[in-house]
Amino acid sequence: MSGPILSVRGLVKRFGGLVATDGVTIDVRPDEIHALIGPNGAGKTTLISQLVGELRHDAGTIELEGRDIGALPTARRIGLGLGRTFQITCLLPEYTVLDNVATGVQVRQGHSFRFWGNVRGETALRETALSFLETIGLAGRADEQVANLSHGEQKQLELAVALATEPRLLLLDEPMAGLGHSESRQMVALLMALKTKVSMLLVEHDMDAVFALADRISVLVYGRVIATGTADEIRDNADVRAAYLGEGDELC
Amino acid sequence: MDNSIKKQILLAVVAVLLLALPFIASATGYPAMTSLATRALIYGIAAASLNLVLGYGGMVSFGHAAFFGLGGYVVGILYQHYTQDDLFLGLVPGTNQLLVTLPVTLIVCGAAAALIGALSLRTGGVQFIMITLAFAQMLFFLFVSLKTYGGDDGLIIRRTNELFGLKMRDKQTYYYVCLAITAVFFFLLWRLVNSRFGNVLTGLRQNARRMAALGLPAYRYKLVAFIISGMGAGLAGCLMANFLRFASPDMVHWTKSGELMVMVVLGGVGTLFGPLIGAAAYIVLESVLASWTEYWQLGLGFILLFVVLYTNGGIEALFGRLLGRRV
Amino acid sequence: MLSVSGLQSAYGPSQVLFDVELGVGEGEVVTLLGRNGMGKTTTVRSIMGLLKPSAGTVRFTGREVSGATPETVARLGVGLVPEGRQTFPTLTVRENLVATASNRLKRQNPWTLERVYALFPRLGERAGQAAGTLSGGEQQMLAVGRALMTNPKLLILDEATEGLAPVIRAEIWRCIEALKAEGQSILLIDKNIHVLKRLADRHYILEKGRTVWSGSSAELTANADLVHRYVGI
Amino acid sequence: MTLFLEQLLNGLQFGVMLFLLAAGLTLIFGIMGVINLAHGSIYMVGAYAGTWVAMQTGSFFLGIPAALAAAALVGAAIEFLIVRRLYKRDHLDQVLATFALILIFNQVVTLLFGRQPLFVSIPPLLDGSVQLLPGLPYPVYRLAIIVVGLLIAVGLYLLINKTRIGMLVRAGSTNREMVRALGVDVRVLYTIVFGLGALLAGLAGMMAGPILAVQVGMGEQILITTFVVVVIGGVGSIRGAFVASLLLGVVDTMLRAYLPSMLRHVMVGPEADALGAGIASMGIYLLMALVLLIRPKGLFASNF
Amino acid sequence: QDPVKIGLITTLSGPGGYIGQDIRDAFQLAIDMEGGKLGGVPVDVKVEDDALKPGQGKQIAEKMLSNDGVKLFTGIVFSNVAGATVPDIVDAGAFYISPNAAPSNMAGKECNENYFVVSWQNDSLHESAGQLAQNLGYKTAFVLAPNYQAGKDAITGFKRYFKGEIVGETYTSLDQTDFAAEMAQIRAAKPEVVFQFHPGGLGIAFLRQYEQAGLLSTVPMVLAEPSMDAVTLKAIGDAAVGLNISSHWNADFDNAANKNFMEAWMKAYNRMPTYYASQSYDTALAIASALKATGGNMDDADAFRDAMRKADFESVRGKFKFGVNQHPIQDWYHLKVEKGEDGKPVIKTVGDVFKDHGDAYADQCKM
Ligand SMILES: Nc1ncnc2c1ncn2[C@@H]1O[C@H](COP(=O)(O)OP(=O)(O)OP(=O)(O)O)[C@@H](O)[C@H]1O
Ligand SMILES: Nc1ncnc2c1ncn2[C@@H]1O[C@H](COP(=O)(O)OP(=O)(O)OP(=O)(O)O)[C@@H](O)[C@H]1O
Ligand SMILES: [Mg+2]
Ligand SMILES: [Mg+2]
Repeated sequence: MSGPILSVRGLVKRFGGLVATDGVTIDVRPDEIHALIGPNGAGKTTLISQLVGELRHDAGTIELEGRDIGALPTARRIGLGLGRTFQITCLLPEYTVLDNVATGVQVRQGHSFRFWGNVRGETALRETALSFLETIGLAGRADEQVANLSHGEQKQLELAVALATEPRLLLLDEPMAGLGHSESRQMVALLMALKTKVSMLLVEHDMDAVFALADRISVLVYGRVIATGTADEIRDNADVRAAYLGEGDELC
Repeated sequence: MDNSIKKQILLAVVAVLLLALPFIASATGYPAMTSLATRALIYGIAAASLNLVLGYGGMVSFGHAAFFGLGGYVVGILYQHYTQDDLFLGLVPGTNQLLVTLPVTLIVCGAAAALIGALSLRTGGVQFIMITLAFAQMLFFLFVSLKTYGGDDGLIIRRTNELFGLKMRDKQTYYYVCLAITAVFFFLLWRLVNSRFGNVLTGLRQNARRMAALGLPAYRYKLVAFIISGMGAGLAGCLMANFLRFASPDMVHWTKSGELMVMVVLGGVGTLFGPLIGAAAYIVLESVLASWTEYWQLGLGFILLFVVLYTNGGIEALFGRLLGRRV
Repeated sequence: MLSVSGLQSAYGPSQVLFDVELGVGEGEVVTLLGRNGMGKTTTVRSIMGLLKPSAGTVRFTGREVSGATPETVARLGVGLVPEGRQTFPTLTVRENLVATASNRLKRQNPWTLERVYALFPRLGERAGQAAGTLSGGEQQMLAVGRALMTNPKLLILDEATEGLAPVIRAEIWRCIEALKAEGQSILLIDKNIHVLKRLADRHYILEKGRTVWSGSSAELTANADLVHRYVGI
Repeated sequence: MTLFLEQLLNGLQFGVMLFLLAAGLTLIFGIMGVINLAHGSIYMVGAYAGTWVAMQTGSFFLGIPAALAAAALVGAAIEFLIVRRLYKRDHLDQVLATFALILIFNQVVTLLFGRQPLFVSIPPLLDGSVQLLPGLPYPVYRLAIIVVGLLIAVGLYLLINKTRIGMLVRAGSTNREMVRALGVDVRVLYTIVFGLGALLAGLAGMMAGPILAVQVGMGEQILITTFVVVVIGGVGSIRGAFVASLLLGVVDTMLRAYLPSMLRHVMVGPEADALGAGIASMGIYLLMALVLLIRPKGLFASNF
Repeated sequence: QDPVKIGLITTLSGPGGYIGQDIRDAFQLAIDMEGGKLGGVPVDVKVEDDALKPGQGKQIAEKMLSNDGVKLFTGIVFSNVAGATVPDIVDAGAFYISPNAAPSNMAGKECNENYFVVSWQNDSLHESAGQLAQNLGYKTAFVLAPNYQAGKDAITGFKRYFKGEIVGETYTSLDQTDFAAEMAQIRAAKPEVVFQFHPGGLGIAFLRQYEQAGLLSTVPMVLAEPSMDAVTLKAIGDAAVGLNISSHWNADFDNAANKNFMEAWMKAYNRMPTYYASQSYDTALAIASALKATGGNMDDADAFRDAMRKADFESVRGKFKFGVNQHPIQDWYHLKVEKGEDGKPVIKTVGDVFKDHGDAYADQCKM
């Protein structure tokens, strides 16, 4: 299959007078990491929220693997292969790290109207969950309560949980934010490795990571895509430099 | 490991005590203890049902008395038609068989919970508290103005429902019936909260947004939990009406919803046996203090206050700490 | 101005800080480095009084403040940009800035709404919007602005540039430079070591709740392997 | 027509009265976010203290400061001794604690004042009625209630939305620690604001004294209604609470006044009366359910 | 001799608490007047608060029955508590002597040989008010009551004896605080008389607002006694002057028993008794007469019952006897609120309403 996995056409979202998403057209191809960058408040998170259905768009279409998902509720979209991480971590604080992932696996497996049988005793479920934690490198913290994790660890767990839903397209909202250098690098390596299994739309302000990872980059400014291209094309784009990268010497 | 053994021993001891309670009661010259315990068990079921939505599901229902009362009225109304030998709404014959009234209660309360839940769950948070209250209040005013069924004065059920030819009027017999039902109820509840369903329910309380992002259609799970919970409260109402041989709008009043909530919090929110402990503590305190002094409310008030301020998690948490369990 | 010694702190039963040494002098910019989960934020919380230290001393402008309430510490002149923004979601942008604003230390040329809006024009544009609906980066700017509006003696920035666009980040660095020039003391926690090396006077490295190294920027540059070991660069 | 106008006026008047009752709660529950079931008890404390002083001195107007002071002190004490420890905890702990307070207050009032209701009459200054329209006499005291209610509405609105105190209270309700870390002693502030909310409850109690019964348990009667007002209006919105009060007042009054006669067109008299009254007494709950189904956050929910 | 145990279950908390208090105090007064005895038999009264909760009332009865072996009960204020509690008591072979609550079902089909009512049957209260309005010659009436069982019974009872035209019939709500809409309706309907039944706090609010709306001076009102007892009167003050009340007892009754009672009461408690107090006192006297006849032997239920049925005591209301359903047959009076010598309003007896009035349910009672 060669068509894009995600195809967004002419998406519009208004908050009162503010046009937060202004005719955005963007697509993500199979096995591609497509980065979305742009100044703060450009509408990146808003776009992701519309893709997963937390916000209703006002106009335009969203297609996942050729199927229009624009009218579906969030849960259905996830079921069809969308996955996401949150900019501000969003986890189940009273559960352990493993439970968080296991719950993701469980939901993935289909409906949860099973009133019998102890979930904590389902070895298959827990082993699958553990394998996701190993991928991420959090296996050592499996039995820690989420509330006790440091910020960085929570970020990593976000990704593990998203992976547990076995998405075909992963929407990543600033996965590097809050990570230290080595953790960032691990994360980059991890995403690299995942690339063959899942396509990604990556929102990130860490340019090192973006340039290292992205096959293509789109730049969003005031809700509009002003440029799309490869890393080098974007780096040299004057508009992008002015609006986003800045002229400064340190691009870190 | 050590802990779970301790827990099992404790459970076994409590079970033996509960089984022996009527004998202890008559041996010590306090036969009324049996009735007190029956009431505690029944309220325990109601509170635990509420706790399913409130403690596990994070849906703070302030209208659970609706189902409790409805359960009571199912028994009362069917009994009235049974004695008058006519038909409810010209369709349904009355009955005095517990094996009939119990399932009917479950169906009626389940249906009511489905309706109320389906509407109420469109809101959340404080609004959910208030809208469930609103529905319960409407039911309250309905029963108050239902002249045929006793209105405000309530509905007297002259004889307890029959079951397998047992002498249900006998307090000990009825206690054991309730004990058996309570045991089954808590066993089912225990399986439920630890099941996959329980897992997503607890997840929904912690973070609904996260669960949606996992692909969980939250509404239907919450609704099912609400229905189960409503049925549980109805079951308690059915048992209570049989015990009191009386059903009245008092069972539906908001203060009853409040009391159920107080029992849950007193015992321990989101714990399996907390509500049962809370119900027992509340009922016993109320009864014991009232027999000491007419200013019993003062004592009860201060005790409740003490529990909130100093146990941090209700009586269950207090026990936990006394047993040296990690909190 | 700020000196921390032998600081120990715990969340309930789990101890996180074992022995933290830290000092910030008048007009100095100091950083706190370390990997994720090493206790940087916990140190800040302990200094602020948001977490009661179990041992050790924290002194600020000569006063012992370990165990003091957060408002006492803040009133003595510590301004905090907390990790994770923590703006007040139901207040508008303007209200977020104004609500806790003050100039207790009677600084001339204090931070005002206008100055903050000039620094972050985005906030000016969104002045009437509820902070909870701001974008992540806008909230971050707001958190910085809010701390500046208290006109502190010591500004603590805990990952204040997280989630900011490079242009804005550069703006914040410029702002910090300007503040430093004004003589503002600053404690910085950030991962952009390259910038920090240029901006800061001294650095502390935390490892598992202990201060394991401290020194000047030059010393930091000289000890690349040390940085690599503890910070991962 | 005059009758209709009069009923409308009655509805508005009742609405303002509801707002008066709910004003303190919008502060404590709506803005500070404390589920305070003891609000009714504070209202009762205000009514008892004020009425008692009025009975002893023979002056209604001396009763007012007594009511305000007693309610505010009790409120501040509740905050200081109990509620303060519960902000961080689950909301349900507040439910339990304030429920306990209801029991305690009812009993204490019984001990202090006995079980018989107290009596205070309308002060001569506000007694009697005026002709609003020809053939439409209206009690002066009710007009006084309207005036006080409106003043409080405006005052509260300004306090919450235009002053720093208001901002800080709202900020504190979402993130206490952060407010403290920015140098504001939220604890003192909250004690004061809680006291202010209690003071308003006490004022309502005193104002209600001459038209209702000052008796034990009077607080529980208004408790639910006041919560309904706050929730319909949208938690945290003074404007919402005010509009909701008026709406409730008018709907309730109109239902009581006209529903039975409307129903009488379709069914026989007594049944219509009873059914009409039944629906009318459910009125505020029906209205709340409807409002929440259409706008799940209430009428004037803050846009967040 | 072991004292006879008497269980007094009543409502002491909440707005209705004052009623329970008067019932308890009057009962105790009768005992104290006899020096700790009733009918020459020492008695031991156990008082407990049912908090107006049927379940709790039942629990208390249960406890007293089985733990303490109590065989004689009284005290319940409210019908719904009675409904849950009394069947248990009589089923256990014990006696219940009601000083107040008397729901209609228990007067008719569900009547019981161990169940006596000393107060009145519910309906009589309002039937007498209807008759009173009739006697006073009013042709049109506006009737109001809360929308619940007792409220509807009240209006039915009133209409049973009032032959004039009902120009308005309004049901209020049990938790209503504002009656402005009703006042406007009354003013618009221009009735000759208003009959309303609002017990306790509702009644206080209603009457005050009635006066404040300026209606008191234009439209007279007829009430049954629950809407205007001594406590309510105190809480309403001058606004009550001129009201007509139908009642079976009043403090100024000129008989020896009542004088005795009033004197002892005022001495002991120094407040005006409500009619509930008089009922409870009568209950104590009725029990005393039966205890005297049986010598305090509660084991012989038949003997105690027969003695009770004779009603061989001097009631504070004058004549008293039980009907077949063991509810009273008694006279009803017209009372009026007037300004007393000290300027405070008092309730004066001004005439008769009914003679030897029983109740409509007695026929259904098969005993
Ligand atoms: N509910 C809302 N009401 C009003 N404005 C909103 C709302 N939600 C978002 N906005 C505005 O829409 C714009 C886009 O926000 P969004 O969160 O998508 O930005 P972003 O590109 O993700 O920025 P960042 O990189 O800082 O996270 C912002 O200016 C924000 O203030
Ligand atoms: N509220 C809490 N309860 C229990 N443990 C906590 C809590 N917050 C943090 N911790 C633990 O304390 C340790 C230190 O956390 P801290 O947040 O201080 O690290 P940090 O250096 O700021 O990390 P990061 O760079 O990720 O922000 C971590 O291991 C974390 O798991
Ligand atoms: Mg964003
Ligand atoms: Mg940190």
